[in-house]
Amino acid sequence: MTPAPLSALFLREIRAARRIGGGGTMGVVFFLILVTIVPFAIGPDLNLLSRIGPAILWIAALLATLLGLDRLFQADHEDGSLDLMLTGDTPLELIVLVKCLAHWTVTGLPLVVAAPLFGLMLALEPEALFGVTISLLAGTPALGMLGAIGAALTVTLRRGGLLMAILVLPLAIPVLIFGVSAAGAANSATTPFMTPFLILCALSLATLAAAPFAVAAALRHMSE
Amino acid sequence: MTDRMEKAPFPETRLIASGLTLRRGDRLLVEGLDFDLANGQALIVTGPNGTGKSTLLRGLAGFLPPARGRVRGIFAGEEERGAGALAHYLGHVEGSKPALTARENLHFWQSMLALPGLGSGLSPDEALTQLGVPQVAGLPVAYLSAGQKRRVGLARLLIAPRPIWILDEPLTALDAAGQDLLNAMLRDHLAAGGLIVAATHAPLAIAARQLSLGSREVAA
Amino acid sequence: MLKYANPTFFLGLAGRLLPWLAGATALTLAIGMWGAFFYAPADYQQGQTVRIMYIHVPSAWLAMFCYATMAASALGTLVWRHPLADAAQKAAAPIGAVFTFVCLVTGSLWGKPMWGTWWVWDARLTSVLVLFVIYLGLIALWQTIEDSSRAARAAAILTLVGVINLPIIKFSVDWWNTLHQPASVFRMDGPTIAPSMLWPLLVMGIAFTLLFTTLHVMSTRNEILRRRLRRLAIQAAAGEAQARPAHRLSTSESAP
Amino acid sequence: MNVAHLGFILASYIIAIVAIGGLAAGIWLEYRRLQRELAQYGDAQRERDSAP
Repeated sequence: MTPAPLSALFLREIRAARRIGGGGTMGVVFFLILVTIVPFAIGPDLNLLSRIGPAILWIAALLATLLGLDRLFQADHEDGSLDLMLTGDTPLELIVLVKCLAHWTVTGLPLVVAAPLFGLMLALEPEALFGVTISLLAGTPALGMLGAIGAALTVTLRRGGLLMAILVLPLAIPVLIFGVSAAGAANSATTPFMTPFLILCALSLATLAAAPFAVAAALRHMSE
Repeated sequence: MTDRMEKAPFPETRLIASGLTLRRGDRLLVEGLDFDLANGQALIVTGPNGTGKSTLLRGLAGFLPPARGRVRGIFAGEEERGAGALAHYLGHVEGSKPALTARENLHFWQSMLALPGLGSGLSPDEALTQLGVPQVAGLPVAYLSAGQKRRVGLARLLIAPRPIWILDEPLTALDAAGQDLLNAMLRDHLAAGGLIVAATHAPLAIAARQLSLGSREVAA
Repeated sequence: MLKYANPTFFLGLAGRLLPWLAGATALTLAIGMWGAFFYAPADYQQGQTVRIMYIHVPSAWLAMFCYATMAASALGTLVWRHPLADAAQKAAAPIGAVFTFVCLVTGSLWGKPMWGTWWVWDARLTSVLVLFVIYLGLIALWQTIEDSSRAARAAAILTLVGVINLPIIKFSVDWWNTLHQPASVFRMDGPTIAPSMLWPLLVMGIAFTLLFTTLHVMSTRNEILRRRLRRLAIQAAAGEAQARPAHRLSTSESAP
Repeated sequence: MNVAHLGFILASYIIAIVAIGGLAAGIWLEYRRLQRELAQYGDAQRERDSAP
């Protein structure tokens, strides 16, 4: 009995990601180097770093997520699988959702796992570490889906990665704002943790629901 | 020759193009094309390079929305939402992920492209054996030669039975033995009531109606 | 490394050499550990935590030593196009990364009791962190480029560029550190080390070097076998007349 | 010996052993796997590989 198409697709994405480019490690290494270079610019003063720690981690996670996304559809476009999936029985929207889920598991999740570790390098207190990790867990799916829209729009372009970042970053501003404020709630006495965090979750769920349609539409028009 | 299992005949299927007009960029490549293909019939599209053979095939497979006119696929009486859903499309690239092995790719396409009610086709290994490359099953596609990759692409047609085959220059990169296997496959498909639309330069050993782009009538 | 004529000769030699290397490593490690724990006195300031130095400092030396080995192999790859140098270079990177990781973690564990935070942007630790990222970059480069000879040349060039840059990074990080001189940075290695603490450190250094050489020879051997396996697999694919039935080959493209 | 920071010393040695030991084990297991698969190919020109 062949497995359901979507689980077969999920399996294929995970296997292909692991075989070339070492899966999610590239994103984590990029995350590490971003967190490393900030103190070189700002200086090794630990209490300054811990104050802006959540912001550094969020910006690094945002850029690391975008990094891995430009090949999300381009690889399939080049080897012809994208066309064939159009002829499949499963709707393209579901295929896109599963691909983004697989991509998030391979690149997004390792970022969330690595965030507290790198937070230690920025001298964050345990509550701030927890705040950053949970807010990243809630925020990275939204970043992934927004990035997928950019990836679909630039699927036929040779050097689409840069353009994609320019297209997607403005869309990601709300996620960044609520993510950082939720993450930084432990430092600042004023903002509570729950309010920005719940808005962040709402943003993520809304993006998960809406973005696949935009991505599918973009892929259909782009792959002519 | 490897023995070929007898395939269940396809239910009544028709591929109808009515007043089909396709545009690529701002050039009008196919204009006002009409044809009606039924079970067991093949259409071979010929013509010099750049006259829109590939564009026509991509239009039939539903990747390219027609500028005017329609492509309709009728399957067992009722109309499918697009001919593509009934068709296997084989383009210049075979749709295999280079990092995955031939077997993994075929397993994926078997579950992705299987049509309900048509039964399951050959297993990946059987399909590869029928195409004479059983030994590549466990190897990443990146290791394979162009001809072997082509045969893995052709194997995809056997693992998930679909009535309509849309083939863009299927003979490329195939050696003599490969071409015989392909022709045998095509004859079997037509015998089982399948339909074939193929764009090719070299002749295919099947009885088929000819469509040479440039002149728009369809020769019987 | 470069004088071995061809991979097959190296395989035979590695087979004979490894048991001795492994034995020597075990012996020196035992002596070193004994020296570190029982012979060397506690530090008058830090107390017992100084014993972490016996792992931290040798792993830092090895992080550098491994990079030097890779630079030598890089020359072998680019200048003499020696196939063995490709394998040796690719085999060394993960080992170097692990030693650098150990150095960073033990440095952080050593720093925690004294400075109260897990990580301090001390000049030396930061340079090692940069080296760690360079190692990860090299490993990622190998994993991305599938064709092994092209990957080897690309990695060789990056390694040699790294060799030139490491001193520059070291100098600039030191300058950056003095520029922002945080109040309470404790000098890592303290005043001159008493002889009774020094020789265990040296023995541990030798033990680590032997350990690295053993792992490197084994890892190079793996790389040679991996390439041979890939060649055989491709030949099997080409030769249709292979009588042997096809079988599940669990190669991952270029595992470290 | 009552040691204030025994935990840190132990942790660093354990992490070092786990990391380097894991690496060594990984290399050794990889070697066994490669040999097994090469044997499957009946490595015709197998050199006298006297590794244990």
